[in-house]
Amino acid sequence: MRRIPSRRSRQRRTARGIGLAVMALVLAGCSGEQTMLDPKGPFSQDPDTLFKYVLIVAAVVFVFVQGLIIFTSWRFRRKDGDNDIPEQVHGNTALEIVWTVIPLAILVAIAIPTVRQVIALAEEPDGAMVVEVIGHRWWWEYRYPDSGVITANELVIPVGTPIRLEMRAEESGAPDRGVLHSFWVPALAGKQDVIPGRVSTLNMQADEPGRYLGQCAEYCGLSHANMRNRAVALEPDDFEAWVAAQQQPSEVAAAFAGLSAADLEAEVVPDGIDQEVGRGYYLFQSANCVACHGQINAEPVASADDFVASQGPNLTHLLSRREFAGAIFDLYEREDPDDPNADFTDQVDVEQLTAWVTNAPSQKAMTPEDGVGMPSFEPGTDNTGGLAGGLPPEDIDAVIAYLLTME
Amino acid sequence: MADTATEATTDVAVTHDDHHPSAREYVQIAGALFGLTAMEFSTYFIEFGPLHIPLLLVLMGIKFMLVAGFFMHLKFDTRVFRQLMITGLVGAMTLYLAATLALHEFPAGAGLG
Amino acid sequence: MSAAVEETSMGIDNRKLGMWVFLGSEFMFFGAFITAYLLYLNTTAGGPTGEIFDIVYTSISSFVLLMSSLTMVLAHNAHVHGDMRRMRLWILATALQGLVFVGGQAYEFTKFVNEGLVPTGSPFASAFFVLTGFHGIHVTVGIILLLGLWSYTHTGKVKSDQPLKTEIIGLYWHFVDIIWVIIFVVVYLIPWG
Amino acid sequence: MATTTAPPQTRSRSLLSRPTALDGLKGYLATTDHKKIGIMYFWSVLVFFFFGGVASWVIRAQLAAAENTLVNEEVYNQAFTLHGLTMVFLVVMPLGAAFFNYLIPLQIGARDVAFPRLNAFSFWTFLFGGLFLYSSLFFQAVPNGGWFGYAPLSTQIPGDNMAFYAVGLQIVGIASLSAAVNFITTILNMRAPGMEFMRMPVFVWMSLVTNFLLLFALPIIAVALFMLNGDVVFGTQFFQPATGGDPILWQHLFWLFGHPEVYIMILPAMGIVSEVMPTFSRKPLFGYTAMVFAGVAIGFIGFGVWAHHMFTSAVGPIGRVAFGLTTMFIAVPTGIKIFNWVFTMWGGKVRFTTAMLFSVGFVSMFTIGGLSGVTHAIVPHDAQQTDTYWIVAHFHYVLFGGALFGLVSGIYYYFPKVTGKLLNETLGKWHFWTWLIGFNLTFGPMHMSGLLGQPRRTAVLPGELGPDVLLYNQLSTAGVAVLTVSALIFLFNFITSLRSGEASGDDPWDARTLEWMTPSPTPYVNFYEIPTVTARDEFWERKYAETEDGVVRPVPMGASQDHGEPVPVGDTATVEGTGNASAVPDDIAVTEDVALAKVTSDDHGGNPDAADDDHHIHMPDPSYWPLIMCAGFIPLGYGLTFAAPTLIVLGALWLMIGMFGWILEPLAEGDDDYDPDAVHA
Repeated sequence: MRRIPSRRSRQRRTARGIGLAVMALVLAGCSGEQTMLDPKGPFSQDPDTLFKYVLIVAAVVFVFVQGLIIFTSWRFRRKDGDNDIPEQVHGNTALEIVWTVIPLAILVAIAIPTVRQVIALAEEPDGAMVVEVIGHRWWWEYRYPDSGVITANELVIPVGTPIRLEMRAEESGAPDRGVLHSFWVPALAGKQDVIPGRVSTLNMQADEPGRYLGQCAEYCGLSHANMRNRAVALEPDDFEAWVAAQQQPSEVAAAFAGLSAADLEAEVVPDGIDQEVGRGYYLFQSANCVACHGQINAEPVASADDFVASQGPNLTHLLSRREFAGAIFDLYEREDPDDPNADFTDQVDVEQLTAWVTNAPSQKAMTPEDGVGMPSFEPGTDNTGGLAGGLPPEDIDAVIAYLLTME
Repeated sequence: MADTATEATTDVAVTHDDHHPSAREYVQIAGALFGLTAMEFSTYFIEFGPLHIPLLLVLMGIKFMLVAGFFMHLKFDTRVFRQLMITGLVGAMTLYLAATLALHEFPAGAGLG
Repeated sequence: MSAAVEETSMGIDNRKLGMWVFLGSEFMFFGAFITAYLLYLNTTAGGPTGEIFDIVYTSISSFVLLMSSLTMVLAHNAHVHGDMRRMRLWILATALQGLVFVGGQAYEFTKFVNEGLVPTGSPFASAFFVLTGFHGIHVTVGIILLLGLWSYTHTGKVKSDQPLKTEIIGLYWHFVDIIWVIIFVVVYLIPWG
Repeated sequence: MATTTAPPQTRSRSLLSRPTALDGLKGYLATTDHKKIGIMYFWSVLVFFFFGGVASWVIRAQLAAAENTLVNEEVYNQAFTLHGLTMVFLVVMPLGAAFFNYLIPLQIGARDVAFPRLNAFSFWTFLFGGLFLYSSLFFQAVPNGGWFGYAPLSTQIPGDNMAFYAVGLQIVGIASLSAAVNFITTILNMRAPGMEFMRMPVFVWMSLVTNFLLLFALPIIAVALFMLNGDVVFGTQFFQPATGGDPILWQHLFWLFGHPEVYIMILPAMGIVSEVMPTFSRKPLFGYTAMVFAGVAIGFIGFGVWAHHMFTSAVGPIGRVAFGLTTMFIAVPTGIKIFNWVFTMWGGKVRFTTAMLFSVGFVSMFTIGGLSGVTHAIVPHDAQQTDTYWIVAHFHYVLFGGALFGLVSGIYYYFPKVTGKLLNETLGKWHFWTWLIGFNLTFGPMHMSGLLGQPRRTAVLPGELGPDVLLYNQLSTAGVAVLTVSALIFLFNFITSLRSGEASGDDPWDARTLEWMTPSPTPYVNFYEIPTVTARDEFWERKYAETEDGVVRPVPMGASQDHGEPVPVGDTATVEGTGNASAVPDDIAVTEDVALAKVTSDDHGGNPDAADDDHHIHMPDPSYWPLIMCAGFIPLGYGLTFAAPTLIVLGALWLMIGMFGWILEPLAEGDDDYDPDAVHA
């Protein structure tokens, strides 16, 4: 991860920003956390190389044409009192052929590598790991068919392995609903739209570990701006460990799974489980959280057969993620609260999580009344799409306590 | 709508031919159209194998040309009208065919990398 | 009329040229609907397919529309010869055939809806109704034009030496007919399934 | 603005009493005069431009800070949708139409367009369509699905927002289509004697290409909008994946129209620049033939690149290659044009009036837009660029730096033609430089914020994009402030010059083409006598001749025998300080009285039916019917938006009655004629 730029370099950049006319020349030195100019894998590297090569050609053409315009304007300006009529030139065939053929030659030179690359990139890379990507309004879901893991917002991938994303759009669990989105992590690959009713694919690969920023890039309605995503590239060993952890069930949910139907009816809390957490468990069922988020895994998962259809993000390993709600809120506090790109501490931002669970539409623009997004559970607000009357604060706290067990 | 009076003279050769077909010829064309429609209709009952669709399209094309050429006087009128019609027709067919092909090319395996 | 024609740059009446320009663009219009229909041939969402079409019935109404082109051109022919009585007769005959066609289409639509092919049912149904429906609207506009033309021959607004007016309306009418020639084959006759 | 003369005698024989006023409000409401219609287009554009500007302020104010909460997502989404719709459909396109209206008849030597009442119909339909779209404000249903209205989102947004979009654009589209039929017919069929195709001014050529693009592109969007209207309001299934509908069909139809639309916006500006540059360089346009064919080529190729808007949505590898190549090669004709403009100046005596500055600015800025455009054709990298601010920067360099600069150049250039007064040059230069700086400050940094990963259409600037991106956004916002000041300078200049501008004389720029042969402001009849054209730059050829030793000199007064009868001498308007008045030979400047006297004595009207008591120049009479008929679109529009059959029937009947009233009314009193084309408009 890159650090915040120093004060000095920031000033230098300010000065650069003013020299806009020569913008093309300053490309090389600009930074941003979501930049497309700093590729970190082969599928972003090749297009980038081609683009920068074209940019140089464009810069030459730019300087030539603008120079010609300025020179011509200056050289042939009419001086005061000069009322002569210049020679009435109507054209020059040789010149016109020149400025038809030269651009044509330049374009052919650009076209050849472009065509080659288009064809090369369309092929499925060897030994690719498949991940299913599902665009919802307004968050991303990822499913790993090889291991049965489901996660959200943060796409976790191993370094050095080509990833084949098979992408689609869903809404309310229906594969043919939903709207267009576009999955984009600029450091790793270009973007590709997800289209309801179709499966589109995208190749990506990270060559070094890191947390790469991305964002939905196809307008998808109200909260399009709040649909961000991250790609987390881990060393292969770390990735194996991550998968193994994700396959495990929630300990609390597993404990409740051992209860008899009668005990569940009586809302018994198993031994070793905090009473507040237990209350949260039952509220999670009764307040209908499960209707959207699906059941918390009580059994280990191993393959695509274990996928649970759900309308909202699967929460079994919520705390393994660093951000939530379309990656617009930090689940963990940052070392520097003022820097949105600072490293994370291991302190959960309970306040933010509570605010979200209490009244999500007040935190992020959503329309639960139309079945899109999470409803408000705050009493006295519009609870359409959720639980009539909402949940009192102490119940919310219990649900939070339960959520905080989902490591 | 009559134009405002200009003193324009003709700078494009007038090819307008006032000799339209006679009523008799129109009826003959209509007879041909009748026959063609009857043939089209018959394809509903007779199977022509792999030639079935091409045959229908050819019949359609002939009918099209008869109506456009004789009833709309394209055969006798100035070239501009023919050009307008052909531009519209060919343009529409090319563009929509290209769009259809593009639509069908995509379904799978087309990632950008 | 002729005086004005000879003054134009191309020696054509503005109105006739304008009509042709407009018809050129109409190909793009119907082309898009036909493309959508062909794209959605098989997306019937479990509803009725093209099997529902009654070819015999549609063939008859198609034939009526085709023959209306004959009466239209005969009306123009009569007008050219200054025979306003015949011209009126043929115009009425054309309008009548148009009405038969539109009436037939209305009946066909009703029948289809009763059999479960509704515009909101599937992309196939939407495309079918919108394509043929817009054609029907074009025919209806044509009928209004014809009836207008017919009534103006009585008021003196259309004179016996102005066959161009009949010709221009005729162009529109024949164009609508031509589109149906295509629709009849592409939508009804070709067994796409 | 334009003064008018000689109201025709009227004898009412229609349902309504025929309007006779040529001036005042009534004169405008009932006008069929292409010049007045052009002026009304212009004023409508100014009003819509203001609203489009307000929308852009909402966008820029929101993005001036990271994670800003100044406006909420809903308002922002409405703002960028409305901004796009307004600028494309209610500003740049109709501003082009304003110039088409005013200039095409003048430049080809005609007295009006082919169908004057259809022309009025086009304007009123456009205006009502724009007002209809904006009426969504009162229903709190401003379109919020983007100007591109991608299905299925546009069909799923709750409320009537996207119904207003579908119906509003449909109405505006009808206006443009009827105008296209009109202008094509006019250009093909109403040229003055001797005005062969290859003698037409380049603006007329570009107008012809533009209107053909409109003619063939608008039906496509009409179909798409009917389908969308059906899906949004009436429950049809065209774009509904749930029943097998294909959202990509919408994209193809939209961009089949949408890409030619780009050229529809830019070509009129290219035409204007091709008029301005030769005039102020005192040289003919360099490579006229190449310019014309490049324009036609752009028109053709412009229809073959649409899928480059969809590289990341659903285009397979073959499509990517094919559309990538066409996208690249459309740069060739564009490049030809740019070099031809520069070489028009080369070797000339370039006078930098404000109009010329804007034209040079056009060439310069458009070049930048063209270069960034080529990068989109690198398909693999387009997957990075698309839907980022890199694209926003690109198309603003094309449509603002290109189209708008060219059109503003036209405003400065033709203001004297329309009003007989000059726009203040000092203020004009202030306007130009602030405009240029503000423009580059606004859209230049967007290249950078785009490359640094800022996506389009996001209501919130994510904080995590970093301080550089924020800085570039703040620069953009500052740029809009500069542009606002610049626009105010222009408005002040425009209004004060309109009221008390310096008199321009008939030919303040020493221009080259026919329109400047008429007095300024243009009289009601345009040409007292229709000129016979013998050369490409007809007016210039009449003013100047080349001597045997190759020196070009003004033709002495009354010596232009080669070009028809010398016109009687009137009083020559001489303007101090504009430089060229002395070059205007006296025989060109004609006073109205002399000309009218001449016309009366010698009937050039050519229409045998023309009323004898008139002065034999036969002009279309004003009519209320276009206005009355167009009003029918309002109930029809709301009916289609709110699914109200009563309103739909009412609107359809209204249109039909309007049509019949129109038909019953003769084009001009004494001219018993009838107008079928209006029927299909």
